[in-house]
Amino acid sequence: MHENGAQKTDTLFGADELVINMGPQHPSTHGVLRVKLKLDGERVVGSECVIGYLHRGVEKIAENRTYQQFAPYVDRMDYVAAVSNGLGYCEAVEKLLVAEAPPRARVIRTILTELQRIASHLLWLGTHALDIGALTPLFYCMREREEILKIFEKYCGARLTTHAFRIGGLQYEAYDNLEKDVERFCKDFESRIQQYSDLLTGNSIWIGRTRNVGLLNSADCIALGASGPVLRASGVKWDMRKAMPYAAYDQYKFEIPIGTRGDTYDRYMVRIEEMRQSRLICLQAIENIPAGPIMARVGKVLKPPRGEVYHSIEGPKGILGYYIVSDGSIQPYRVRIRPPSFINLQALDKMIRGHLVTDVVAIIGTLDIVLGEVDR
Amino acid sequence: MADKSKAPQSPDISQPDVSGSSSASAAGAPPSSPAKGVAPAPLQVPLDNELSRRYRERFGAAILDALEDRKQSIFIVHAAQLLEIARYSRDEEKFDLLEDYTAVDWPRREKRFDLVAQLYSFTHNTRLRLKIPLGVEEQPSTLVPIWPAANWLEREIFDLFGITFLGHPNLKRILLPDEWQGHPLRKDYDILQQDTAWVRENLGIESGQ
Amino acid sequence: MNPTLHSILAFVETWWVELLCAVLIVLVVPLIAGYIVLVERKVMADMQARLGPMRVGPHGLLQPIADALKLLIKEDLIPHNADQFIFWLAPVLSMTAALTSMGAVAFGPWFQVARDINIGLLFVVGVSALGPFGIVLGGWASNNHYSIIGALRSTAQLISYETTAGFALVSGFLLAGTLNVRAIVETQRTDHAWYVFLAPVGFFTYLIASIAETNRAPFDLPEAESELVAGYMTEYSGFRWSLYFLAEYANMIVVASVGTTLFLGGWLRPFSSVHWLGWLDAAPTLLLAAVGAYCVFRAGKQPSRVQSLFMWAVAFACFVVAAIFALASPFSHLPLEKMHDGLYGAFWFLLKDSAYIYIFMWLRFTLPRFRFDQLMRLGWHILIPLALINVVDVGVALALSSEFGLNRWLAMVVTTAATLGAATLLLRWNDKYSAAASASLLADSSVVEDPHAG
Amino acid sequence: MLDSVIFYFFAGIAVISAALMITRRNAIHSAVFLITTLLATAGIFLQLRAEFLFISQIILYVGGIMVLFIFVIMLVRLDVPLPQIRSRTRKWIALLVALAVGVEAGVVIFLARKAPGQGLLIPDPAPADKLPPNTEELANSLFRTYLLPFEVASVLLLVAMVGAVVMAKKRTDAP
Repeated sequence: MHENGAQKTDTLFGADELVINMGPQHPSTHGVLRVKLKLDGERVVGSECVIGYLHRGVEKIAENRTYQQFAPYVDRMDYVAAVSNGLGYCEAVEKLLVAEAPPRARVIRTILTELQRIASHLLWLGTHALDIGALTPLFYCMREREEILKIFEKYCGARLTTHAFRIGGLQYEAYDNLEKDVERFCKDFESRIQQYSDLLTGNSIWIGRTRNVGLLNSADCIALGASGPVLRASGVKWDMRKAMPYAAYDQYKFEIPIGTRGDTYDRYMVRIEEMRQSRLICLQAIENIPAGPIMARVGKVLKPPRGEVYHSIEGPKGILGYYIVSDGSIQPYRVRIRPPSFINLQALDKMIRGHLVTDVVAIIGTLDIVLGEVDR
Repeated sequence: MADKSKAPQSPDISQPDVSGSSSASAAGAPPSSPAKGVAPAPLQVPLDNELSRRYRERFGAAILDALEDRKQSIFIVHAAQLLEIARYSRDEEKFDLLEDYTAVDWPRREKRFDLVAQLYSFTHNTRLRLKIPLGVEEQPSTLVPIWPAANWLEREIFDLFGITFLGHPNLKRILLPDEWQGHPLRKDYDILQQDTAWVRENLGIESGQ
Repeated sequence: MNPTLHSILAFVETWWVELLCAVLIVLVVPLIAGYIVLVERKVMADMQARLGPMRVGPHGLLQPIADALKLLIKEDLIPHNADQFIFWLAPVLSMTAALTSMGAVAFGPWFQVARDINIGLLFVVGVSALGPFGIVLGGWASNNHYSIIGALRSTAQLISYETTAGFALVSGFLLAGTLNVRAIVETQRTDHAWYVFLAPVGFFTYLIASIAETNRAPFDLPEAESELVAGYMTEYSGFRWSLYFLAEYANMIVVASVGTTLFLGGWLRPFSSVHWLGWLDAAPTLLLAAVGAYCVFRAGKQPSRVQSLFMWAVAFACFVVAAIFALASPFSHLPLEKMHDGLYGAFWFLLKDSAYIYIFMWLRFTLPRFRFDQLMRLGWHILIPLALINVVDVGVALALSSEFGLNRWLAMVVTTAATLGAATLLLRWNDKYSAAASASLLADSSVVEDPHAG
Repeated sequence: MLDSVIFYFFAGIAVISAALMITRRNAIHSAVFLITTLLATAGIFLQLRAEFLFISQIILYVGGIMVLFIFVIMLVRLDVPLPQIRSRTRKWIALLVALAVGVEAGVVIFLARKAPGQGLLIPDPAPADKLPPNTEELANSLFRTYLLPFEVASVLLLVAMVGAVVMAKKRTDAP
C-alpha cells in the first residue's frame, strides 16, 4: 500500500499517531470514498473525508440543458434511488411553473417512490450487513430488490436509472397489472422482512457490532444537518412526508419510526421499520388509484416564469432538496441539489471518534451514502 | 441571458438597489401556465408578516428586502450582519436546521454573487430563505459556529464559486482537486472548460473530455 | 551390494505403506480442498437462494480445476518493497505445516502416515500450529499496512484460541488416557460412547476454538475483507495466493479431523457396538448408489453432450465405488476384512469430517463478524476459563467413577452441569464488563476534539 | 547408516541456521532462522524417539514463544537494522564467553569418548521397538517422582508471570 499507505510509520502502537488511508479503493467505502484516519493503535482519533472522485459537475450541466433534458441526469446522482431523485426534480420544476401534476399521476408517483425507498433500503441493508461480515442478507435483499426493479422495468423499461416521471406528471400510463404486481410484492415482503430480522435483529454478534457504535444524538444530528433515518434514529420524530407533504402522501396513514439512542443498531431498526411503513403506503395507494389524466398541461417547451423555488422531499437517505432559479428562459439559470448523502457524510468524523477501525466500516455503512450523490 | 425580458406587470422585486438589472426580477404567469384566462396572481410579492416585521425591527437596514416567491419566504440580508442574523434565526426564531447553503452567480450585477441559505424550523415547521448579495471581493463570515452543517457546504461554495469565508476552520476545495484552477459554477467558466494543465499532469491524458 | 543402496531399499520396503499415504496426501489434499471450495460455494448458494457455479462442467463440477488452472497461469506479483525471501517463504510454510500435520491424522484404521507415533494427536495440533507463521510472516513481508494489521490480529487470535483448543483437547485426552490416534478411537469403541457425549463442553469449546484457529467466519478478522481488504493475503496473487488458500482449507480438514478423532469416534460407525444396527454398514453402498442414480437422472438434462458424458462418468465412478463397498461389506461374506475396515473406516471418518466442516460453512454464512475486542473478550473471558473449568470437572468425574465407583455417566452429567453453571456465571459477568467497556469507550471519544476535522 | 544421515542433516541445519540467526541484521530474518534451528533440534529429538520432547519443543518454543517474539518484533518495529556494537570491551567479553563455551563442549566430548555408553556417544542404542514409551515415563517422573519440585517450579513461574504483569502495568500508568 505504498501510496495507499501510512504516512508516518515510526511505531504501530507508539506515541505517534498513525495515518492510514481507507479508500478510494477499499471494499467497504461504497464506491470511491477516501477516509484518512488518524489512529492511535486501532483507535480512531481523527479523520478526514476526501471526496470528489466522482464529481461530474451535474449542477453545471443543468445550466446548459433545458428543464426536460436535465431530468435524466438527476437519476445518476443517487443511482440506487433514481425514482426519488426524479420525483424531487419534477415537483420542484412544477412548483417553479406553478403547475401541479394530476391526482392519478401523483398516486402512481407515490407508489413508485415508496417502492424505490424499499429498494434503496434493501440495498443498504445488504451491503451494511456484508460490511459487518454477514454474507447472506445481501442475497436475500437482492432477491426482493429484483422484484421491485422488475416492476420498474415493466412500467418504464428501465431498472436502475429509470427517468420514470416527467415534469407535469407521467409519460407512461400504469401498465395493466401494476396494482397486482405491487400487491403481490407487498404480500410477500412482510415475511421477507421477518427473514432479515431472524438473521440479524436478535443476533448477539450483530447487536454487539452495532449497539453503541457511531452514536449521534439529536442535537448533533440537527446541527450537522443530518436527516432521514439518521435523524430519526436519534429520536426526532420528523419526516418530510408528514411535515410538508408532497405527491400524495397526505392521503395515506403511516407511522414515523424513531430510535432512542442514535446508534447503528437504531438506524438499522428505523430503516427496517421504514420498509414496513413504505409497504403499508403502497398497499393503501393501490387500493384507490384515481382515474383521470396523467399529465398536466405544461406545454412542450418549458419556460418557467422568473423566480426561484426550493423544494425538498424525503428521499431514502434524507432530505433531498432542489433549489432552482429561473431567468425565464428554457434553461434553468441555476440548479442546486441538496444531496442528503453529502451532508450526512459530514457527521462521519463525529461518529467515528474513539471507535476502532473495524467500527469505521460499520459507521460508513450505517450512514447509507451513495458516492454518486456525494460527489455529483 | 438573465435580462432577456421583463414581464410588464411585475413589480421590481428583489431589489435591494445593490443588485443590478440582471438579478432575478419578477415575472408574471408564463404563457403556458395552466390557469389560462384567469388573471394570474403575481408570483413574487413583498412579504410583510410577523416574521419579517420582527427581523426588520431587530436588524433594521440589514434586512434589505423581504419577499415571497411562490409562497416561499425570502429575506435579503446584508453580508456584514450575516452572523448576527444567523444566530438570531437559530436561537430566537428556532430555525435550527441549515438545510442548504449555496450560491448563485450573477456576473452582470454589481454585487456578483447571491449566497442562499435555506433554513428550516422544526418547532414551527416553516422554511426561510436568506439571500446575501455579495461582491466579488467581499468575504462573508462563516456560519460554521452557528450551524456546523455549513462546514462542507461552505467548502463546496468556495470550491465551485471561489467565495472565501472568514473564520472557516478548514477552507479548502472539497469536490475538485486541491490544485485545480478556476471555479466551475461561475457563469464565465465554460461548460467545456477544464484545468488542462492539471489534467495533463495528474491524469497523464491530454483532455478530460 | 552397496550398503547405502541396501539400507535405502530396506527403508522403502518397511515403509512403503506410509510413503504411499504421504504421496496420496500431498497429491489428493489440494484436490479435496478445491472440491471443498466448490461444496462451500454450492452450500452458500443454496442458503442464499441462488445456484452457485453452474457453467464449468455439469453443476460446476469442474470449477475447482478451472480455478486451479487460472491460478497457476496468473501473473505472479511481488511488491517492490516486499521482503522477497520471506514473501516467498511464508505461503510455503503455511502449506507445509498443514500437509505435515495431516501425516498423523488417521483417516481410517489403515490410512495414516505416522502410525505408531505415540503422541499422535498432539503432533497434529503442534505442527498445524506452525501454519500461522506463514500468515504472520506473509503479512509482515508484504510491507502493507492492511497486511500487517491482519498478521497482528492473526497472531493475537492464534495465541488466545490455541490455549482454549489445547485445554479442550486435554479433556478428551483425559477420557481416552492416551495420545495415540488409533488408541483414542479404540477406547471410544470400548467405552461405548463418543467423547462428545462424555465431554460435551469440551467438544463445543474445541469447535469454537477450531473455527477461530482456522480464521473462518465469524472469526475471520485476519482477512476480514470489508475491513482489511484481504488482510495478510492482500499483496499475494496467483500461485502463492492459492497456496494460502489451500492451506486454509487443508487446515480446516486438519482441525475437523482432530475433532472427529477425539470427540466423534473417528472412523467408528455410529453405534458401532450395537449389533442390531449392523445394517448401517450398508449405508455407504446405498448412499453412493443413490448419488450415482441422481447423476444418471441429471445426465439427460445437461445442456451439452460433453456435460452429459461427464455426468455419466461421475455416475459410473459412483457405481464402481459402491460396488467395491458392497464387495467389502460383511454381507458379501468375502474374506476382505482388512479392506472392509479400511474402506468403511474412511467412509465414516470422511462423513463426520464433512459434517464438521459443514458446521464451519453454516456459521460462516449465518453470522456477522466479531470485532477484535469482542473476539478477545470471548477468548480470554469466556472460553479459556470455561475450558479450564471443564478440564478440572472431567478430572473430577473420572476420579469419582474410578475411585468412588460412581456411575460414569452420572458423574459426567453432574460435572457437565457444574461446568455449564460456571459458564452462565461467566457470561453474566462478561455482559456487565462489556457494558462498562463500551461506556468507557464513549467517554474517551468525547475527549478528543479536533478543530480541523471535516 | 540412515540414522546418521538424518542426524547430520538435522544437525547441519541447526548449526547453519543458528549461525545465520546471529549474523542477520533484520530481526524478523533472525527470528525465522531461530525457528529453523528449533525445528531442526526438534527433529533430532524425534530421531532419538523422544516424541514428547519433540512436540513440546514445537508447541512451546516454535508455536508459542517464537510467535510472541515475532509479534513483539512487529509491534515495536525492530525490523530496521540495528546499529552495530562498536564497544571494544563488549567484543572482548563476547570472545571470552565463546571460548569458555567451546572449552566446555570440548571437555564434555572428551569425557564422553573416555567412557563410551555413558556420555554423548551410545555405541549400541536399544532397538526402537524396545524403548519404553517415553511420554509415560516423563509423566511418571514429573508427576510422581518429582512432583514437589515440579509444582514448586510451576508456582515460581506463576509468580514471575504475575510480577511481570504488575511491573508492565505500572510502567504504562506512570507517564
